[in-house]
Amino acid sequence: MTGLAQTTDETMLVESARSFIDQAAPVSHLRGLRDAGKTYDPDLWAQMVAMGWAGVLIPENAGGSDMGFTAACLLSQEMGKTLASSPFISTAVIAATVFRHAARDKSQKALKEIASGHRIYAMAIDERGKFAPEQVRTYAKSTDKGYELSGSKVFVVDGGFANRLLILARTDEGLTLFDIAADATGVEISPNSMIDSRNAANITLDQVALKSDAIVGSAGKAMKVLAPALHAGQAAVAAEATGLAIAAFDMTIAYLKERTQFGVKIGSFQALQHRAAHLWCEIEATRSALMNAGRVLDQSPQDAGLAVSLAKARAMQTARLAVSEGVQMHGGIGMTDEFDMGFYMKRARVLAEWLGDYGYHAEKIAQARGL
Amino acid sequence: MTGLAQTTDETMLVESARSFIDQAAPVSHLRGLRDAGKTYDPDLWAQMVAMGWAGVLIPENAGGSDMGFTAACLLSQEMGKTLASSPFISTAVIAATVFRHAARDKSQKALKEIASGHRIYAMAIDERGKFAPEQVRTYAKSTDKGYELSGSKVFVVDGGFANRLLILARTDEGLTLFDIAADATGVEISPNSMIDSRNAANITLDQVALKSDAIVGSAGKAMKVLAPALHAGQAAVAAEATGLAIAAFDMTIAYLKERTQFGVKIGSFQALQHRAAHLWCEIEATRSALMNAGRVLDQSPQDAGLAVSLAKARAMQTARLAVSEGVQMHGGIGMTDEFDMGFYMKRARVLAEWLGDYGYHAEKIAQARGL
Amino acid sequence: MIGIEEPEAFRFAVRAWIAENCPAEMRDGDHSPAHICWGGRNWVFESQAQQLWLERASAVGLTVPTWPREYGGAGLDRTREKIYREELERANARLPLQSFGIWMLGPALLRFGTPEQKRAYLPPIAQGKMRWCQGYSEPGAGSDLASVQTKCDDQGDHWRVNGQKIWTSYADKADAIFALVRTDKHAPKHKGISFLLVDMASDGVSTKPIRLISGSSPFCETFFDDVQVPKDRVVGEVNGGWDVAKYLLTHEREMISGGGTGVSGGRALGAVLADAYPDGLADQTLRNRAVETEIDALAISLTLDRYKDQSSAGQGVGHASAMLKYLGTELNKSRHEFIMSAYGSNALEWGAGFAEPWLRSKANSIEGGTSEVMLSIIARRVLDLR
Amino acid sequence: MIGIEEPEAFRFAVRAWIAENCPAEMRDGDHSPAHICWGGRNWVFESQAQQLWLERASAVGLTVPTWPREYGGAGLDRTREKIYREELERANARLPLQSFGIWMLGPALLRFGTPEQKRAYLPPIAQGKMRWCQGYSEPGAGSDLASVQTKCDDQGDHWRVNGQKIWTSYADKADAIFALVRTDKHAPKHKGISFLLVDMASDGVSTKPIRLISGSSPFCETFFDDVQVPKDRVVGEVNGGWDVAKYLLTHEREMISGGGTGVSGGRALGAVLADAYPDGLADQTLRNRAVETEIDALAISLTLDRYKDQSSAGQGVGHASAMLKYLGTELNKSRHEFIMSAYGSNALEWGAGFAEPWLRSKANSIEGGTSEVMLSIIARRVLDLR
Repeated sequence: MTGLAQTTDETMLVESARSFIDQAAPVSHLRGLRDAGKTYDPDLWAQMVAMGWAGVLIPENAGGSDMGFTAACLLSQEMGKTLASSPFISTAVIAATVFRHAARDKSQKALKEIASGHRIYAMAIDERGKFAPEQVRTYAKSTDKGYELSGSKVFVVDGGFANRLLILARTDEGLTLFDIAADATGVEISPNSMIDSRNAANITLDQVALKSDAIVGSAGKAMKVLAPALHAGQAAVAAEATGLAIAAFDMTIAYLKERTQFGVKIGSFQALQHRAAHLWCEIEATRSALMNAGRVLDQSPQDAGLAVSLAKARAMQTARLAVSEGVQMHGGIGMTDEFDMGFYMKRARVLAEWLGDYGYHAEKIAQARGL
Repeated sequence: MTGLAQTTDETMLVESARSFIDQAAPVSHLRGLRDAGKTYDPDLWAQMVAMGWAGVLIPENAGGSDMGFTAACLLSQEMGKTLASSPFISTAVIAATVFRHAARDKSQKALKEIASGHRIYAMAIDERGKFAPEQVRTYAKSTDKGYELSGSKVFVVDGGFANRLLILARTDEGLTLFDIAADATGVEISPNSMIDSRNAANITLDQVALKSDAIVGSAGKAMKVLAPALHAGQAAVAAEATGLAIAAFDMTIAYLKERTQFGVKIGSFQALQHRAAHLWCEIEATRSALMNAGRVLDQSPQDAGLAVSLAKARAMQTARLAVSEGVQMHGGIGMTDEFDMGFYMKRARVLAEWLGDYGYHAEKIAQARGL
Repeated sequence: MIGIEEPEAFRFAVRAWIAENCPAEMRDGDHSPAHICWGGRNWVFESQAQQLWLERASAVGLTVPTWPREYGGAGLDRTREKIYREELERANARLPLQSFGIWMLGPALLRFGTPEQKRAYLPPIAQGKMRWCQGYSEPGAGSDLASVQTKCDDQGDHWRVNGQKIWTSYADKADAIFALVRTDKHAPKHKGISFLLVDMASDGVSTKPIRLISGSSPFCETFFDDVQVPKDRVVGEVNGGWDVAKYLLTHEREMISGGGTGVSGGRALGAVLADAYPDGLADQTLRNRAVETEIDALAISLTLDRYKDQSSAGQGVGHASAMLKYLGTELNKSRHEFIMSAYGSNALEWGAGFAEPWLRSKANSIEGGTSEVMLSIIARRVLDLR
Repeated sequence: MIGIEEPEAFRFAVRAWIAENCPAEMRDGDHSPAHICWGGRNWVFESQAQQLWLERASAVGLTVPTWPREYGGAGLDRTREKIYREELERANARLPLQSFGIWMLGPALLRFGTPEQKRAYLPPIAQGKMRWCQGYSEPGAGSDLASVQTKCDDQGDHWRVNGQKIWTSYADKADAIFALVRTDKHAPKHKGISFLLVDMASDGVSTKPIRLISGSSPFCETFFDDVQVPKDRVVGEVNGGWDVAKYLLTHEREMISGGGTGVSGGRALGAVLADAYPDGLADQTLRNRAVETEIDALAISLTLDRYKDQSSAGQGVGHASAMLKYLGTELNKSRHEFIMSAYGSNALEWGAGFAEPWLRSKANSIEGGTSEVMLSIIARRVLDLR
């Protein structure tokens, strides 16, 4: 069993990702999108696809590179450092894992088209302000020809530009996952620009007619394909937040070394030193939880629940601390839009809600630990 | 309505209490009791009785000084500063308030004997590790002659030396409060020395035969006399903890100014300065909550629930922070028994549990505030 | 008409006066910041009612109730002022006028101004005819306010000002600015500063709005390029501006901590939870955070009351303003963090009404003296640690 | 017998060896601190089994598995040492011997000692024949370890030591002490310190136990009154003792943070709640605190694992020991606070088994370098803030 230290291969992956992202998607890239009123850059995603990132979790026989969950998390972490926005998590992590767990004959095509960049998926679960898959009310009525789907979804990340949707709904058999085209009749998508300049859509489904083969996995058994995908997605979101925390922290430390006040560097103030050191410790502990989540997903995925919730809960706390210390220690300029710290704060808030907030994962941990 | 500032009369009361306690019950007094294996000094209580403190909440026609709840809290706060131990809270605050709310003909004698120091009461409610009066199981069976009481009680503060016990039990009518002699047949008292060198007894009640006039208030209506008394007691415990926090903080500040390390006063370290300043702010806010509890008890007692729980919750948090910062900032010597800080830490822990811990009162506040 | 009666008589008098004079629109309408009446040379009233209310209130001095009558106030003592505010609240009436002139410059002039300055500047503030902004901070100075770099050179018959201010709220809408400027560059940094009044219409003054992470903001950068200012525009001593600034910082702190602009106000958290979770399904983590925040909010609010009482009772309150500023602003940040969490993904869109105040709250612990500065003030001045 | 096989073969060999050599009593019995075998000249074995286990383990070097064979060790590399420890745990076997000699002095001698010193002192440690204690702290020095005042004067043919140490664990039971002493009082404070070995039986050495807030303790004050020490008892350079001390402080931190004495071990919080609330009635505040503490505990434990892995993989771990010490000890304090709260009034009596470890945990963030010192080390050495 590989330990928690980063392997040489992983370090190489991280370094190559870093140099690509620094060139193709620094923070200024997000700022440019925001200023242009956009939430998505197809060219950036095309380049990521070309680098094989869309296929990071897809078998080689379906055109993927099959690097595994730890690798996916490390990529997500690097993207988080400069807030690079792409459908990586919704498509390359969540959707790819869904289809890997579905029957091979039906999923091979989806996997190939994800790896090749032809399909972009968004996952539609939430129906209110909080993540609660088991409370989904969107209903798929049985019909002669298959199903008729009605309901509404919110916070469908990347839903504004995805060409495919994974919809969690309730059939008479129980929770069921449907794979549908975004332009299917009866689907209405209202894309929203979120505070972090990412896209999330509200979707209404009005008697959307579906054949039975739109079901991924089997009717009433959504969790069989979805649970591993949610774990993978949660780990990837935790990774993005961890990357974000690391970068916000690094910016803050650089500022403490550069900024002079009362005639000295503010980094010489002991109160700030201790807070910075505390934050560093928190980040280190969170990195451990994240690395562990990747390893468990790769090596013992059936046990991943606790490891993933731990990583997500820690990452949310740590990112929140990193951005609030970041803004506070930067003082007034940290509040200006001209400076990047605000982007980090906003992204941290969005990630905090995506796929379960701190309370959701704390509850999962409590259950797993018998509390 | 009197505001939250201390009145001139109150300041005089505080100052006279302070000078009495500094002479009669400094921390060294508690240490002396502890070293002698004792938890109670009858002479100290006799002096307090002589000063009128036993009658602080008792009408003048029953021999009391009737100074009110704010005054009682201020006295308790002063006692807390040097950890003076006495049956003040269990007898002069809780029992006196119970009897003030009971029918006058039956309670006048009890009030007189409390004010004169002849009766020392302990309140027996808890039956497990947490305060939960509504879950009491001690049962008083109806008999021809009255009642027969059986059950067991824990954490009966001052129960080791009280000559009277107020026992909360369940009758067929509901929760009922009994006033019995500590030496009644069937009552077995096991006094314990707690970590803070205060006394708390475990009590077993084995078919204790009681006449109906042992009931305080009426059968099934314990809360009518008990609720105001518990509010008063909770405020007094909060006051003791606040006094404790203030004194622990003052000791710590004095140490920061005196102690040299790395060639400078440790009070010059900015990280310690900021923590000390934060603690001071917390103490100030807690003092406000406490003063408010006293005022509401005096002026609008029917609304006291929220005010009292707020004071208790805040005081527990603040005292805990004050003693942990106190030990940490004192370094190694804070850990030695020779130094007083450990006494403060232990007392804070006992007060944290007495009459409801932080969680209990937080829940009360949540209910009062519609959360 | 007002202020000499016994308190209870005063209460009835002022209640009647409000009932008679405050237009219905100024009571029932929207009280949000967008509807504040700021006044000034170029002020455009949002309604006739707004104008009428300002005129009627200023006619009897109730725009600045505690100022002396000779300068446009009503000369109320603290007890009667409190009653007036309670009655305004009771009637759900808006304040007739709010401004930095009322909050900041007025108190400074009352304490440090010459009789001529008081006569010249106080009445236009009281009547809402002149709108002021504050010019303290400079780029690169942050908490170190005394490191003022804006130059103010004595040209014999006038001052010449060159430099730049930042965080000047509403500088683009103000008629004049009160600013800290350096009049002696050789003196120790606290000793060479003056408190100067500059008309924004002067040649060489220009402003540029600052965009914040929460969106557009009232803050501006303000530039001075060879601006000529008459010699009599210094408040307090020349090179004694730091004393004036220190005095005003205390005022500002009280304001930000909740005494003035209502930063600590806002919705009860119970209402937030009820609104976000009509079916009562908030999780325990969220509920615990709500309770913790509520406990702090109640204690801090009581502390504000206690210090007001102490102050009314003539008891010294020391550096309480630093404490209230620290506790109040940190609490406000926690409240907004909680509200964002409570509404979850419903709060993540611009315009949903959550993100902007949440992000704006992050500035509370920076503006008007950072939390770190407050803690240092307490450590040094209250606890005597050094 | 041991250590040259391939790891998997080694695992089976050591498993078999433990099965054959570790007496049943040393496996099934009580593993609490009261049953630790400390060794030393005056050691009284609690049982024949304890003695047998020590003798058998030391005969093959397994009391100090990573030390070279020539000094009484087994010469194991880290991989095999880890396997050995895993197999001990698997067999539920106690460590045959624990001591400050093993944890602290041994590593110092291996790194800084002369060949003569190694030969003289290491084997008796390995065999449990000599028990050492540590003399660093002095009254009034606290975190400022380098402010050593204990005088050590060169008398030509011997050193003469005068002064006082505090927090010397088990000094009253130890055979000898390794201490920091001042050999040059004119040098800068870090430059005049030596690392000295002193026999506790020497004339002029005396000890006095320290009572802690948690009750009696292993700590002592140790006094040196004109104690004569042979010249060859300095480890490392004369006046170079600070280097030795710094090296050892890292070891100590790792130990306190949970690497060694198991401070971070202890009962799972789920078991605590189940025990304290058999009917599941713990309130939400308590449950939330348990979860928060558990989340931190898991993350910190994984961090320990990650750093061990990184170290095994030859990756630098920098000043991780300061981080682990800080996080581990603060966590341990939180855990004990939680446990006290969970048991409520049941935990408030002496002897109930809760208060003593709770109070003792308060020292974790003080001993071996305070949390504040750890944070300063991280700020300076890792983050390069100054």
